[in-house]
Amino acid sequence: MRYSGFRVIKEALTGHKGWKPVWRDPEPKAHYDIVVIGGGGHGLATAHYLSKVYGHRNVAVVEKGWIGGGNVGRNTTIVRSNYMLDGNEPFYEFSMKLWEGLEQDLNYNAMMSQRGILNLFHTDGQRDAYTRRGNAMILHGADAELLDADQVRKEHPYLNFDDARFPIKGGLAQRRGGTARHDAVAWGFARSADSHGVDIIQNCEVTGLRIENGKCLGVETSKGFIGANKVGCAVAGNSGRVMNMAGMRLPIESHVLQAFVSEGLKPVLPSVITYGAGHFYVSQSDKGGLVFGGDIDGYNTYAQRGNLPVVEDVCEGGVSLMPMIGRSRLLRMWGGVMDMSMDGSPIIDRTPVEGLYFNGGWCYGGFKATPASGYCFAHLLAQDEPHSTATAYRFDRFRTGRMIDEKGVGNQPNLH
Amino acid sequence: MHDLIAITALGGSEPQVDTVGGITCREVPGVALASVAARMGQETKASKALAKLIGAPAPGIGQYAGDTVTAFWAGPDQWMIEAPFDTHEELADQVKSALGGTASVTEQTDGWTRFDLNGDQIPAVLELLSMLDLRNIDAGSVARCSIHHIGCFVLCRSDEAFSIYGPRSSAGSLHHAIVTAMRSAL
Amino acid sequence: MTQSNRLSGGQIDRNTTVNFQFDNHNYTAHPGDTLGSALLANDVRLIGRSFKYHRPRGLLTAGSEEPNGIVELRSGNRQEPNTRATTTEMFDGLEAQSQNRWPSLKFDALGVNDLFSNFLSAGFYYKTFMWPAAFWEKVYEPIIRRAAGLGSLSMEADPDEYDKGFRHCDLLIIGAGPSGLMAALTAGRAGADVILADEDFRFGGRLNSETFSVGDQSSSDWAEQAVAELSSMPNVRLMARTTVIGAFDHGIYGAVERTGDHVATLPAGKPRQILWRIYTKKALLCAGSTERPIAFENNDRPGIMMASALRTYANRFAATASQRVAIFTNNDDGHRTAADLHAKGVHVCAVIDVREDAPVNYDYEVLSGAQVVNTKGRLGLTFVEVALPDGSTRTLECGALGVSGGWNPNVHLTCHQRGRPVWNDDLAAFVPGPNLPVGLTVAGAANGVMSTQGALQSGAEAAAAALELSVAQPVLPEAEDAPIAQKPFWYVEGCKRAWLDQQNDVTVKDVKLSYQEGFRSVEHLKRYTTLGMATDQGKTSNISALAIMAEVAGKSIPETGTTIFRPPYTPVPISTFAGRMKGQEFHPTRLTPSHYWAKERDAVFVEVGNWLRAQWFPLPGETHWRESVDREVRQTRASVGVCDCTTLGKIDVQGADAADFLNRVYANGFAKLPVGKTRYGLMLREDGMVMDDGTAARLAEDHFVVTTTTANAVNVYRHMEFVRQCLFPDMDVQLISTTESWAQYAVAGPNSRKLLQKIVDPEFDISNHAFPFMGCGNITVCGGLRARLFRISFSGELAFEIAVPSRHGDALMRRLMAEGEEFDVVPYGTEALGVMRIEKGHAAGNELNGTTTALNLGLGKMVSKKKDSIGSTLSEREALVEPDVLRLVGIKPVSPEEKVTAGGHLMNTTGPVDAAHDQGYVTSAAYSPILNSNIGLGLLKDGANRMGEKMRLVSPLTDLTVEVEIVSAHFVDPEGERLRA
Amino acid sequence: MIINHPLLGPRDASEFTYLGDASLINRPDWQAEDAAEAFYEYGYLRDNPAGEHQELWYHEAGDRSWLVVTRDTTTHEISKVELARDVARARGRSK
Repeated sequence: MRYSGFRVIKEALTGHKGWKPVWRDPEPKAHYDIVVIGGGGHGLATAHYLSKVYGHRNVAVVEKGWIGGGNVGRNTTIVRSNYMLDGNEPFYEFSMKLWEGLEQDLNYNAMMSQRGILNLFHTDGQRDAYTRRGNAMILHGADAELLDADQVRKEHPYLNFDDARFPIKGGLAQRRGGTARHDAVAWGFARSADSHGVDIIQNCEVTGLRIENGKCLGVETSKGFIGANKVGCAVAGNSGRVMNMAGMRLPIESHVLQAFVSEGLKPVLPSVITYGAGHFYVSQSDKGGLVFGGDIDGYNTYAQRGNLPVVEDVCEGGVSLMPMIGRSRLLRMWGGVMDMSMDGSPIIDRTPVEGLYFNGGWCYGGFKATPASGYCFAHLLAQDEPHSTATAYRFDRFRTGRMIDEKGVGNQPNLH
Repeated sequence: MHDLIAITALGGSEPQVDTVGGITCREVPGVALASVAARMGQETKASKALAKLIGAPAPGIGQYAGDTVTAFWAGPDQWMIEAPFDTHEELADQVKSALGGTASVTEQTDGWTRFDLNGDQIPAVLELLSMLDLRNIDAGSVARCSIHHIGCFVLCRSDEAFSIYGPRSSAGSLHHAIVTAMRSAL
Repeated sequence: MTQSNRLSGGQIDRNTTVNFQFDNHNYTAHPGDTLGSALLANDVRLIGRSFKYHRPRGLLTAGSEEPNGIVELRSGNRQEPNTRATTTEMFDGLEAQSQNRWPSLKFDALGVNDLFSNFLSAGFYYKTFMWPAAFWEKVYEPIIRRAAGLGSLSMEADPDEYDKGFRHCDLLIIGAGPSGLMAALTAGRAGADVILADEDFRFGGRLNSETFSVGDQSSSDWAEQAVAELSSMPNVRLMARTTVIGAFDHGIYGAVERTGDHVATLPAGKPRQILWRIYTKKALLCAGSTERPIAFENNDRPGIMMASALRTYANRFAATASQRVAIFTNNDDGHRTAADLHAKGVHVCAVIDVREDAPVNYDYEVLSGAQVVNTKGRLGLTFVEVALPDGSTRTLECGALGVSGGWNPNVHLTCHQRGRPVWNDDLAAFVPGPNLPVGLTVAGAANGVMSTQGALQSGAEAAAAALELSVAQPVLPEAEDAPIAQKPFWYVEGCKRAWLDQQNDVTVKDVKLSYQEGFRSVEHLKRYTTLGMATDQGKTSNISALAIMAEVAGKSIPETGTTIFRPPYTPVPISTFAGRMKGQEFHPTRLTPSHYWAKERDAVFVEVGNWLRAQWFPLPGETHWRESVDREVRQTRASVGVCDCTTLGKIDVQGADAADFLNRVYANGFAKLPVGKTRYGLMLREDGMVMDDGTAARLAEDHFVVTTTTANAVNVYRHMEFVRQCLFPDMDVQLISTTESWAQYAVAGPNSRKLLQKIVDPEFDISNHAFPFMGCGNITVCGGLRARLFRISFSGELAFEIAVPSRHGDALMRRLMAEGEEFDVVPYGTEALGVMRIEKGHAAGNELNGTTTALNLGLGKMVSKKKDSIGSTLSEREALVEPDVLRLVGIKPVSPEEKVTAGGHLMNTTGPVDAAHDQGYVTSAAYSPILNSNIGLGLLKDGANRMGEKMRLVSPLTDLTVEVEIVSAHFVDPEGERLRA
Repeated sequence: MIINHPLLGPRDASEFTYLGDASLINRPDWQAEDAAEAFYEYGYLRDNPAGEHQELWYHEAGDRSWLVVTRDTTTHEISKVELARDVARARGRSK
């Protein structure tokens, strides 16, 4: 069923009787060409591109709960491609381009809103690092703009220019950055994959990987064994749990990132803003809520909840940067489990087990990567070689010393 | 005698005094400090020598002891020694000779600033500043804690007298936090 | 204005009258009122507009679960959007405005949305606005954004202060209704350390809203007496106006105390709110229950309220929404409201009870087996249409309709650690599940004990159990103990536009559509329809919607799912979480020993971590910072300059194994460093990247003083403690920071020795022979002040660092300036320091960026292969030692006046300019007044072998392309003759 | 969270700085045949269990002790807290 304004009007006039389920609810088949573990953004995007671009229709996505219920449904919805390093920037720029055409590709309005993102800096050292980053972005074909303090003030007069402990010296803007409606991204990919024949199987928890003679034959699930020629794992914070079923230890720790939303407000923030002197980033949703977050809690956890010190830390940053939000109220807080990698960058790679593929280590940057992650993982699953923009996302980079460490904090995941 | 005039941590030539309600907060520059950390394997000897120096058994976890020269617990087999500055400007040397080779001694006098709180509702102020369980703090106890992100020692001299040690460079911020809390609570 | 809907009695202070404004109209009220009760008393039912359809909205409830009655409170920079009128305590001079309407509350232009509601069904926006693609951002989204949102911010800084505090207790009791009060009495009498917190300004919970008795007193009198007894106990702390917002790990609860929201103006220094972190051994949730509605057609008009809210307004606040009310109920509790209103003289048109066997009361008419099927009234309820069991309908004229669909226990805090409530068939409601936060138990209505007597008993028992009290059960007062009869009745058959989430405009129809489109789990339902996402977080709507979804799906409610709640229990101002840490107090400020002196000299300061350092010292007449910095550099290199470098971390390392220890933490060797000497030290992370650099001075065989960079002082100390305690636990080594103890100044320049000789006491020989480059020692200055002297240089000049106890730092700086006059001494700041280190080719923060190895920085030879040190093994990985790895180089523009941009990238002189041809980047840049040229440091592929090569420095970001030459990073005195002079 | 410090008793976790898996105590022998591989695994691979996890916390705003905390990563329940130095010695580390 194609969605359009016309269709909405027609249904409205005929009692909305024609709307069909956005995806089917099939029972699993005994065997698929490819099984993707994880019905989150990345898993569903993988299914979409596998079916639409690479022509694989005999594909299943297995999800232990309801699709879109993991990190894709609990993030701060930011889309950007403002990376510095060669290993990252082409991939994220590829993702950005996919975002820009996503609604037409999916025939689903994911409300991609290129309202811009502004990373503020407060020291000369930060300015130099952002300059390097902005130049790298432009050299990779992305857009970037360096603003001085006056330009920032002109665009964002409500920021603290009066009694800031760490005065704003400028910012790096990416005008094409912005936000998207996170749930809709998951549903849009699911709807498209489903329409191309992919079976989306909810409430189907993977309990084991059947591996014989070094080859993965399929997945044991709460709905029985499902055979597969290839199995792709895209389970974000649960990467450690699932890959442990294959006996693998990963360069990944699971951590919780909290996020927050305020009560609805009339428009206040025109773009996404990140604070360079505290842990705070924020945007305003179309509904009017300020959607904001900061640092991870910092300890290994699989519990989807955090603690007060980080809530306070984030709000301290927020009120320091934009004191006018102080009287708005924090409405809801939640936590998502992040697969924090050892260099802050992801992995899309084969594993030592034949037929088993891995996509993870997204840290807290997985949302913006969703389309490209799906595309590149689909490419790897379909063609057994990395997509040209994801060649650096290999497991062995840590053994060989080819880390992709944007922040330069080394092998301590909670610092990325 | 040298002729370099000292200033207090708050930058004055005289210590600052603030009174709000029934509590006085007093900047105390007249204190000398030295740290003691027992050498490996010398822990017993060091604590005995320390006892001799302060005239009381070396204080245990979360405690302080002594009279003119006092010691408070700072970590496993580590203490901070405090004494009047006027008589003990060379405190580190004095402690070093008292402890001999049993401990590493480091001058700490100017690493810290001290504020003394005197009055009758100090817990109402401290509960806005630190997460210490004030029910467990009585005369003779000492605890390290964070006050507005500043690492401090809090010493309870009596129900109505507390000392707060904070890093000297942050004296202004610490003082602001204390006096603000006094205005809020009292 | 008269308070035409004011009733008799109530817990308000009629002796005092206060004035308030709503939408610029003046009204009167009494202390003890809320804004909500005062508006009702003044016959104001229309208070706001809904989110999507802009439907008229009035109060639904009398508590914090309120979805509809939200206003902009106060004005100017204290404007506070989305404030619940139902919990806003009245004060004289209160001002409130309705919100989300234009041009006025009564005539809201966007009310037109309601006419098109059929086109704006759940999720309609996902299906449209896609064509043309460019229109989303430019046309559709701005319209949606302006229409959406609720209240507005003033866009000015919040002027109020907020505090944070910490309390500890044996037992935290959350909620001071019957169970909470009884629990507190039980625990308090047993001597336990108790905190009793309630969000209301008056303790008692529903006891204040009821007319029945407890013991031989009215319920509210009993509550008052209990509070009086508790107040007399020193071991009990009563926290009114305090909402416990969340249950966090290990018995820590967050609570927000509203200390200043009920007064017109805060006294100076007093906080508006306090965020308490309460550390508990045990906690007891006595949060009561919330009445749930019944969905029926057009059930959202102002005047349609929860029946219990009508009762609260009548009994506690002596106010009614109308003089003519009807009640729609499926249970006995609805009849209580009718009886109480009737007793207060309000005309009860009828009680419409869905039960065939409804109790019949002779005081008013009861329509058994009847249902409300529609309502009328554009801006407020005027008529209710009732379907009678015989199929006929009847229209009742009334201004208020109380709705009661039963009660839901307030399980919210039991879910905060992801515990799931469980369905209780007897109650037809969710009750707390088995996975409660550790240490939390639940009593009273929150635990499904719905009678007053039961609540009192359950509170007493739960408190005794939590504290393991072996005391005899307290004698409980006699109270109402009506049996619970809750038969679910969620919605009236056939209704469509029957509101569930009244704020976000989610109707029964939307839930059905959600099911039809496959959004069938609770999580999908909420996300697709936005149900429960409004400021009330679905306190009155989630369960009903779930029940309807279950019915549509043909499943039981527990099969369909549960919904869990997240913190905070009610919304909290962001300022409250920030407390005092904002503005200048966001982080503590660290001042250097020479700060006050530098301020007198009009220094410009810069934030370096939490430190403030002098960046440069402008002289009168200097109009540009470069003039000052160039002068400071020139004068230092020509004669002598002084810079406060106290901020560098200093760590005292002592012990028999101190040298061995440093051998492990530094990549280069320290075992053989003689006493009285200093050595540059390079510290790696275990992954082989450079972590920090600094110096270590050996003051004795077993005593070193280590310096770190300012930025890494804390990290290095922590790392060294890790190495000491976790890796080499038997090493005899002790560490302590001495950063703050010593005021340390760099004295640099050819005349530095001469200057120092004027203050160093004569018995100390600091001549080149006696005190050579890298020498160190304890000395005295100015007639006996103990000091430390290090002959180290960051500038490349003959230089020393001198340290004295911090309290004398101010005086020492003044002395150096005075004594240096004859040498034209200059104080220099971090900017000149930076210029000189770039001239000298010293790597600093921009080069030690966490991704550089010793090899990258030209320090590869320092990594000793003969010993075990942190990071040495992993620094050898193949990609880190490839021949063309980045190497530190100097960069000089071919035309000296051309700018060098830090962050610019290096490209070959010919060929494309793109990422694929990137050769490296500029890390640091400065203007060198010595070379009269812009210069830079950079990291360049195979840089060591490219000296003299011409390259293009490109910075498309700043629109710059410059031809540069690759040179040695050591621009000044490459042989190091000066520093050895 | 609250960490029951073996010396100081219950202290708020916000006084501590977290490092990670307590396997970081088991630093490999730099002279071993397989030192490169061993250091790679030591530095980069983690068990990351959903359940009991031994981990290193540093009492930064307290007595500067490194602790080994045994904590369940699914519930945050802490079952054991030890001084890291004792654990390191028990694992055979010395000088």
